[in-house]
Amino acid sequence: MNSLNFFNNLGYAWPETIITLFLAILVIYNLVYPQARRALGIISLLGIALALGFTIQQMWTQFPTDPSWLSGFTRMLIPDKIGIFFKVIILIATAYVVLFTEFSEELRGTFDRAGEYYALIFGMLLGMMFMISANNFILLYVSLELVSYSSYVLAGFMKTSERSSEASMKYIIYGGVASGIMLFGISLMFGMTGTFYYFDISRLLMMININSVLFLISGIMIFTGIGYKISSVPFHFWTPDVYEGAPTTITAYLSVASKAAGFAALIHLVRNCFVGAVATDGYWVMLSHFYWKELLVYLAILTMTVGNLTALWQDNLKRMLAYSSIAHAGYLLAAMSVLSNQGLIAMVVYFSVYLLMNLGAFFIVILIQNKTGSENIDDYNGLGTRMPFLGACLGIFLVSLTGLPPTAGFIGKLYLFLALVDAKMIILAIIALLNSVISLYYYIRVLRHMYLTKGNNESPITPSFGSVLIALSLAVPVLLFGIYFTPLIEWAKTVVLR
Amino acid sequence: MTDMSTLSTFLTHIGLGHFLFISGMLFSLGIYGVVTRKNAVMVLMGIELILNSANINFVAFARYGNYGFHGQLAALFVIILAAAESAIALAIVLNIYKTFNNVNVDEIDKLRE
Amino acid sequence: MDLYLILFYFFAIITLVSAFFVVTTRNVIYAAFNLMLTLFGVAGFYVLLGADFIAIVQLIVYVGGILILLIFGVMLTNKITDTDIKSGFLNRVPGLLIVGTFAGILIGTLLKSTWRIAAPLPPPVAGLVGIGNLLMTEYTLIFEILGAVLLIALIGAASIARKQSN
Amino acid sequence: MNQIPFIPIALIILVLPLIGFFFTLLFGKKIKQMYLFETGIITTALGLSIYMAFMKLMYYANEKIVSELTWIDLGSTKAFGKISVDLGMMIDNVTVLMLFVVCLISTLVHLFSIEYMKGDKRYNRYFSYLGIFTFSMLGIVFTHNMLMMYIFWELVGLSSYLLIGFWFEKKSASDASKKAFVVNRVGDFGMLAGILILFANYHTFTFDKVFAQISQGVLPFNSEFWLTAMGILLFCGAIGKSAQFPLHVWLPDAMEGPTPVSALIHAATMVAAGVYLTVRIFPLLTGDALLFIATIGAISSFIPATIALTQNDIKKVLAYSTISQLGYMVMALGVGAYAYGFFHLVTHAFFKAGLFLGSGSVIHAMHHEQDIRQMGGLKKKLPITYTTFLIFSLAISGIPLTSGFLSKDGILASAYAFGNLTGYKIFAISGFLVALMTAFYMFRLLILTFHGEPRNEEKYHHAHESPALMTMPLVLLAILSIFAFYTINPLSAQTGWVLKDWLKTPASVVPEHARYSFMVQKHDEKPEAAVKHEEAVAEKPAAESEHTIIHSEEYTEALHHAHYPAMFLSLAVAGLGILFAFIMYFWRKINADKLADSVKPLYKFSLNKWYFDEFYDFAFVNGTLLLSRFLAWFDSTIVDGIVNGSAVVTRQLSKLSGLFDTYVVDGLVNLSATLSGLLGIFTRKFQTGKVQTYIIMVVFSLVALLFILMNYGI
Amino acid sequence: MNHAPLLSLITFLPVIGMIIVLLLPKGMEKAMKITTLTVTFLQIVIAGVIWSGFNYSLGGINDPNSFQFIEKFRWIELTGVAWLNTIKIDYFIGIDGISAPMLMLTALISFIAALSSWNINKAVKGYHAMYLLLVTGMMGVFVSLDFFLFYIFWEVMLLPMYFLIGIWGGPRKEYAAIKFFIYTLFGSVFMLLVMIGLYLSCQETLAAGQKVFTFNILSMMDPKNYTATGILSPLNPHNLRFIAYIGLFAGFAIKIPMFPFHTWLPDAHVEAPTPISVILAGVLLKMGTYGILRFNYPIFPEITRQVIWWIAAFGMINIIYGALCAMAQKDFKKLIAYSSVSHMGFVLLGMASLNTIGITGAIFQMFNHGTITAMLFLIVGVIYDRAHTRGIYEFGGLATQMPIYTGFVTIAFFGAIGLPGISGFISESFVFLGGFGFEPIRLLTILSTIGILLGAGYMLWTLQRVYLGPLNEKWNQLQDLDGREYAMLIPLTIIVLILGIYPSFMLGLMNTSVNALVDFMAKSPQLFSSIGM
Repeated sequence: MNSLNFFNNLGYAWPETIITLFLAILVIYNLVYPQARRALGIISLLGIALALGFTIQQMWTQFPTDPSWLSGFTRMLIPDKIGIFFKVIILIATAYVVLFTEFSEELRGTFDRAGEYYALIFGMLLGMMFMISANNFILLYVSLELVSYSSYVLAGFMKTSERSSEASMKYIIYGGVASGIMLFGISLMFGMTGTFYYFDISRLLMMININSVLFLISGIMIFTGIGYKISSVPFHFWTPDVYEGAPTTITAYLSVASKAAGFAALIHLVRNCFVGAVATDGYWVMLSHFYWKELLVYLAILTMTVGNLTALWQDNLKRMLAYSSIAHAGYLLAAMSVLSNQGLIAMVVYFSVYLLMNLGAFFIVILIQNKTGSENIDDYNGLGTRMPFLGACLGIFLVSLTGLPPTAGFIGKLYLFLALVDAKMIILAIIALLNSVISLYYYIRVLRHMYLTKGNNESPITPSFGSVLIALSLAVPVLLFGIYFTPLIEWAKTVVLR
Repeated sequence: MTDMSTLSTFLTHIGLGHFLFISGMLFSLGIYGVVTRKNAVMVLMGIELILNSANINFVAFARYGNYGFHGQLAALFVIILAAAESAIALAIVLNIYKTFNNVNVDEIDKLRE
Repeated sequence: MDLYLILFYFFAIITLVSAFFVVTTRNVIYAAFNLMLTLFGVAGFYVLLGADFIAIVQLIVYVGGILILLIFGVMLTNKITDTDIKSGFLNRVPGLLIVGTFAGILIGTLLKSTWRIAAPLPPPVAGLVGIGNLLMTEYTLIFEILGAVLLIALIGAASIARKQSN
Repeated sequence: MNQIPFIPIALIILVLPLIGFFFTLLFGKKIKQMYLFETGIITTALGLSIYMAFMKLMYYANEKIVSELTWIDLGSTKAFGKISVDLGMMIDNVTVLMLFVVCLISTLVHLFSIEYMKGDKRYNRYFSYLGIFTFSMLGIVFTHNMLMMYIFWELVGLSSYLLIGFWFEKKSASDASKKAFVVNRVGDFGMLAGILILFANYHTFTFDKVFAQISQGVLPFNSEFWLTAMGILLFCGAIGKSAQFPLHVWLPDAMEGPTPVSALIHAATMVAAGVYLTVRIFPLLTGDALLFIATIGAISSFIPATIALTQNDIKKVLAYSTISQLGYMVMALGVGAYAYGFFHLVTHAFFKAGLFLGSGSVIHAMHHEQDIRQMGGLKKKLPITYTTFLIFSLAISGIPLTSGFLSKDGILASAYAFGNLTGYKIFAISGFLVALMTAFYMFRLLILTFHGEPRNEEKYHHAHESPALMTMPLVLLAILSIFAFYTINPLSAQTGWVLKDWLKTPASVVPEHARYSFMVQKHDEKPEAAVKHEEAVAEKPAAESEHTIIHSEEYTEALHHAHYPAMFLSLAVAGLGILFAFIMYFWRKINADKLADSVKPLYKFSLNKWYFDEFYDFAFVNGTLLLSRFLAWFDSTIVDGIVNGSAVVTRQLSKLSGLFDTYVVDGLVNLSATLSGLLGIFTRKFQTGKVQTYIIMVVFSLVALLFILMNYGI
Repeated sequence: MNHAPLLSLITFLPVIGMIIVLLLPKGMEKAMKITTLTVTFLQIVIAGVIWSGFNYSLGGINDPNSFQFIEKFRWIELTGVAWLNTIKIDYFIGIDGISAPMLMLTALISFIAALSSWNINKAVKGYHAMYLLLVTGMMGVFVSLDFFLFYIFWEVMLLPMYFLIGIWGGPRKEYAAIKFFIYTLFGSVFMLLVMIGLYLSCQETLAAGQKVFTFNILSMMDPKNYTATGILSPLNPHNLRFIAYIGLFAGFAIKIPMFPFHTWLPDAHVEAPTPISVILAGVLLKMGTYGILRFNYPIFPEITRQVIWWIAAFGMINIIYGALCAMAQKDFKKLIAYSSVSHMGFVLLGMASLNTIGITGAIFQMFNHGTITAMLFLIVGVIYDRAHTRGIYEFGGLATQMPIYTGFVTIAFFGAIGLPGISGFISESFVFLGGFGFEPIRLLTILSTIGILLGAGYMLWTLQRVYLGPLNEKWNQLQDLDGREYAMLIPLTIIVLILGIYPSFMLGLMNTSVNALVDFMAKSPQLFSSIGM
């Protein structure tokens, strides 16, 4: 391999390269100017913007359709558009989280470590980028660990806070075991196939018969790692605790970005390892070595139901949003379980929407937390009248999370159900629908506390201009896509078409 | 007699199965350790056992399946990752000790339903 | 071949017994030392499997690095005056039940399965060159990422462990 | 054809009271004299109606003037054809007679009320109510179809509601008005069912069109049973409105309204509407239906008569007497004496209105004292009232030279003849018994009120004859209770113009074998009337030619034979009744109280009105209320509960954990909520906060998932 | 489209109003109220223009050419690929004789309720914004001819309603609001599923000959448009049309509300502020029955045939059950709420008759219930405003104190009883006539007529307890109606009376469509059921 080839191959990983570069820049800059916190944010945004640019540029790059033709390290990457989509999602989420950090009061105590904060975010970002495009189990594992390590630290970033420290400890123990199980699964997979590459495994699966029980065990163990990232029941246990304890910005980040990376990894794993071909009607012809459909259907039902039911009982808004994010993972799994391009479209649409509404909800939670110092739902009493604009925004986000028109959340649900009904998975569709009814309880409960209950304090709260701008930038698309969703779907279509 | 002979054959002819047995045991012991130990550091030890068991697998599969050096490389990476993880984990445990004054995992359950 | 057999059982006993003590002993320091033995045993297996390089890395990184780290951890999280550093157990029964079931299934399946085993088992190859080649070509990316991982681990661990500046 | 614009005049007559109502209602508060406007309007209507009745009866006695317009056009569909709802007016002899009665009595009551109601705080409102009542009543009179009949039927119900409850501050009055409306609704319920059958089968409401179809053999649901049922159901309306057994209970209570109102609607017009309805639907009634009607009529005439014997409230006596007389009319129709039934309606309207107005005069004089035990000797104080009251009493008792004799005798004769023809003699027997009782209680009333010594000196002292505006209607009605207005022969109405020329029994349209046998016309005989008016008939469509024929020869014969026995018998019983009354109350040869004591159970039974109210209260009112309370409880507890998840479980749970309670209040309220709440509690349990537990569960899930997936085959 | 976009205007005018209200600074409460009033008044004007331009001879139902004031343009257009359906969603609105009366009703009731909102002084801005949004939702539901659009409008109403009850309601407002929300949402999720199922089963042919899946409900009424394999396609022998029918029906039934889904209604009514009760009873409940007529009937005619007895049976249960429950109430508003349950039963019964007269009666009853019950709620509002209690037994003899008010009460009450001369009579008797004319539900119709008896019972009893009898001295300072209340009650009274005397005003509007529907329902079940076999 000559160096020219290396740089040629780097073309597949420009965004990642840029992120690595900016990671280094951040670290160095912080060493040189330890006090310049604002600048770090700006540098981060710059880096993200650049990476985003390159990522979007990749949309128009022609990649070889069969990754096994690639040479060098690029063999480990799947340069497909679905991956690009998830990268875009992650980059946007990162940008927002960087912005949110500016508004977070609770992170104020850690501003002396802002350099580390941004560096860790970039590390996580880098990990997720590779996790998304991983075409190799080792890469998957390594990048997953990179994401995990960064997020362990970020979750415990407010180290003087008990909650944050505890979250971080639980996270690392849980994550360590989950990734350990995954690693063991990978090792079994390696033992059966002799390779780490998805496409090699796929090719092998088409030819040879593999002991199924072992294959099942291996598959489930590998899924454990991914399931833990996307917080699918029964691998979700860390989610509420960590979400509650972690700084809210990081919670938002985990709930969107790391979930996106997990789902992208899942999609790539399934699509590149276990799909024989795509039928003309969009359904995937599965290589019958692993019961993906059954597994995903069961887990989808479990995930959304457990998420929603438990969310009913939460008084802490962050914790409630944690369960809500579990429930949404359930919907996404349901879309995944269709195992078709339609399902993929539904996932893409849903995730685009989920990005907006979930980030939005967390942003408002952050802003409210700044004022009241609490995420407890009782402290939301009467906030709707005290801060009408932000209250309305939170209302929009929550309604969207419920999936009611005319918000984008409805479009996400619509496409999900379109895929499910098209696949004649009516029972799952009904369960999902009932779940969305249940979810109304706890989403509306927030609004109830904000608007229907009288608070002790009546003094109005005026949000800063910046926060209004950010909230608007999330709320307006949520409404807009709810009414006119052509661009959303067009994008999803481009993304899913290989 | 066949049972005895298969068993003795098994015992005397070291093959992949032996290593897999060791790794399976290590894995299970690791998880058992994680699950049962109070002390956070000992929980981490359990995790190390899990990682080691996987590593044995990698190397053993590569050797018996003649898969080249991929297995060894994987083991190498895992060792490196384990080192990094331990560093972070210990930092976190130290922090826990600072805030909670103990490192008993079961007592750190403020975040719960 | 006999030596191989003896060595295997030697390492196997060391590994499993010490691993057993790691998870059962009350004393944290004992556990740490038993872990060392386990890791040592595992390194022995690597040698038996012809992976010398990995065995050495195991010894250097694990025994020399991680274990020391863990012992530091033990020391730093216990009051120095405590002579016997003990730690209790929990979840023993459910842990035993579930992990036992799981182990049974796992090991049973592992042993029962037919694996792809190269028909004439080729002799072990000294690995350093091969590993190095692969590392620099196919696995460059992972190599690079590992760099980032280490950087992140460094930053992260430092960020958490260092003293609050103000 | 008609030189006289009957329809426009009828429309004007119909609308006038409505105008009166609106204006009086709207401006009554501001302009004190609105009652005069209203009275003027009614008087105008009376004038017009007299003109119309005269012209119709004199010159067009055998014509039927019909005018209709499409009210609602529902277009047509392939499956059901064209559907439209017509409104229309029909003017025949019955119409104009009824019109005259209604307008006259309404006018008289207006006049009477001017004095009687003087000083009431809602004086003008009262008159406006009279206006809407008159309007509704006229609507019934003019209608040519069942729907309009029902519409005005309900409006009459409304106006009676308003009038009975006019003094709504009195609880008894508002109770009575509600009772009247609701009990009437019970009857209407049957009537509505009848209408439904009618419309479902004939797709029209118009009487003539329905009759035409029935006479062509179109039966409801192709069954005579349903024809009978339809007739009976339609008649249910009459049971309600005419206060027939078993729905008669509202009428005595309705006496809570002002007395002129009782005279107007509860004696002469509204209650007669039921009879009028029966008259209108007479052609479609089968023999069985008629028998049913006759039975209802007989019972309704008998029971109230027994009750009236013992009542002490002057108006109550009259009320029961009214029911009894209405029962007579209904019975008359039931036994096929169409003409007599209607004739009795007319005569009864006059003398009963008179009686009520007379009692109003008494009550007015006695300062709203209604108990006859407090009266006595009023003859001297109220001479005009007394005289007219006496005439009315004679009339209702059926003493010759009065109108009452003519009609009542006719009915009794018909019943007698009916008994001879069919064997159902019970109607005649009951009729004569009632005649006996009627004479008795009327004279008991008369004697106790006007004769003897005053029993309440103070009230007696203040009593004085009513002003002219009140006595004038009495006199007028008394005059109208004289035979001369109906016939020249005081002993037989048959020869009178009313029966001979004006009231013709319409031919039944039901299949012949479903009629009373005596109503079947032998085919070889040409009906007398038909021959007589061949010219007029010839111009009409064939279906209508049968419309004015009388009974068969056989019946005419029987009636003829029954006439004299019945007459003598009725005279005898009336005389006997009067005699008894005089013996007991005038000469006091028999102590009424002692007699009552000797038959105490019977007396009590009668005094307490056969316990109908108690029974209904117990069985229906309370039953319904209980049911409704039960259902409300059911609704709030069970239905809600089932939907909300078992209420008990909810409550127990809320006790168990105060947490749950807050959530129940918080809005986890229905089944899904409770269930999901419970499940939520369950799923929460896993989130222990201990990371090692989580890991155990993860490992467990791994095993579980493995087994689940292994189920799909290895 | 060569006419002014009147329907869009009438639908989205309130949104404009809402924006104005939101932009108005705090403290200009009066201006907000005036904005709402103006907007709703303009809606009445537009409704009048629509009425004047309405062609009575066009039937609508399943024929796109005979709908009126159609506005149709592509809203969402997504070209598909082999495995991805081309999605074309139209902004397709139009009215026929079934929606036109509802449109008029909505315009009218919105205005009346806006008037009634005048004395709401808490968080005026939010109230009026929500109110106007609600009005848009209601209008939209009645004009949509595209299922997707319909669904969006349907759901858009939920949130404003939740807040309107929840913020401005009575003591248990939160409970009532969430109950309303959950019930309705529960119903509508099934509707969503059926919508998707229909979408994936039904194709329309574009001008270019291309076949695309469609949300167009008119296309769904033609069995020829269904694909062979769609789960809701009659061509598919294993279709789920029956289950889908039930699901869709349940969604609408909750809104009606049909027994046993009715329990949200009393709570919602009791807790809601007067104008919202008026809207709720006046318009919202109609959406359920309207939906059944617009969707269940023509899209699933063969199943409608199968279940028609059940619809009638539930209608009967509603009538009787509602009436009996009403009788037991001690809360005035709850009584009227239950009377609504009873009256909506008439609509169900009438619809089940499948003949002109019955369906006419049903639609007319929808309109009449809207006006009469609105009056009733306003009436309760009047005394509640004054006395701050609604306990029936706490009043008595108000007629002495407030005679004019009692006059209106009498009209409204007798209207509710179905007294001739008031519009309710026509519709109720048409329902009975229609129901009785249809053999399978004849007995049910007869049983239902008990309802008029019970209706008279509880209404008159209430009239007596509250208004008649001796005056309860506690209330001897109550004032009679003021100008605003006149302005609310008089128009309704006039409409109720005019329609009682000359119903053809309204019946003419709907007649052609009703006949078209009846004809459609007569012939299409065979088409739908025979095609698959």
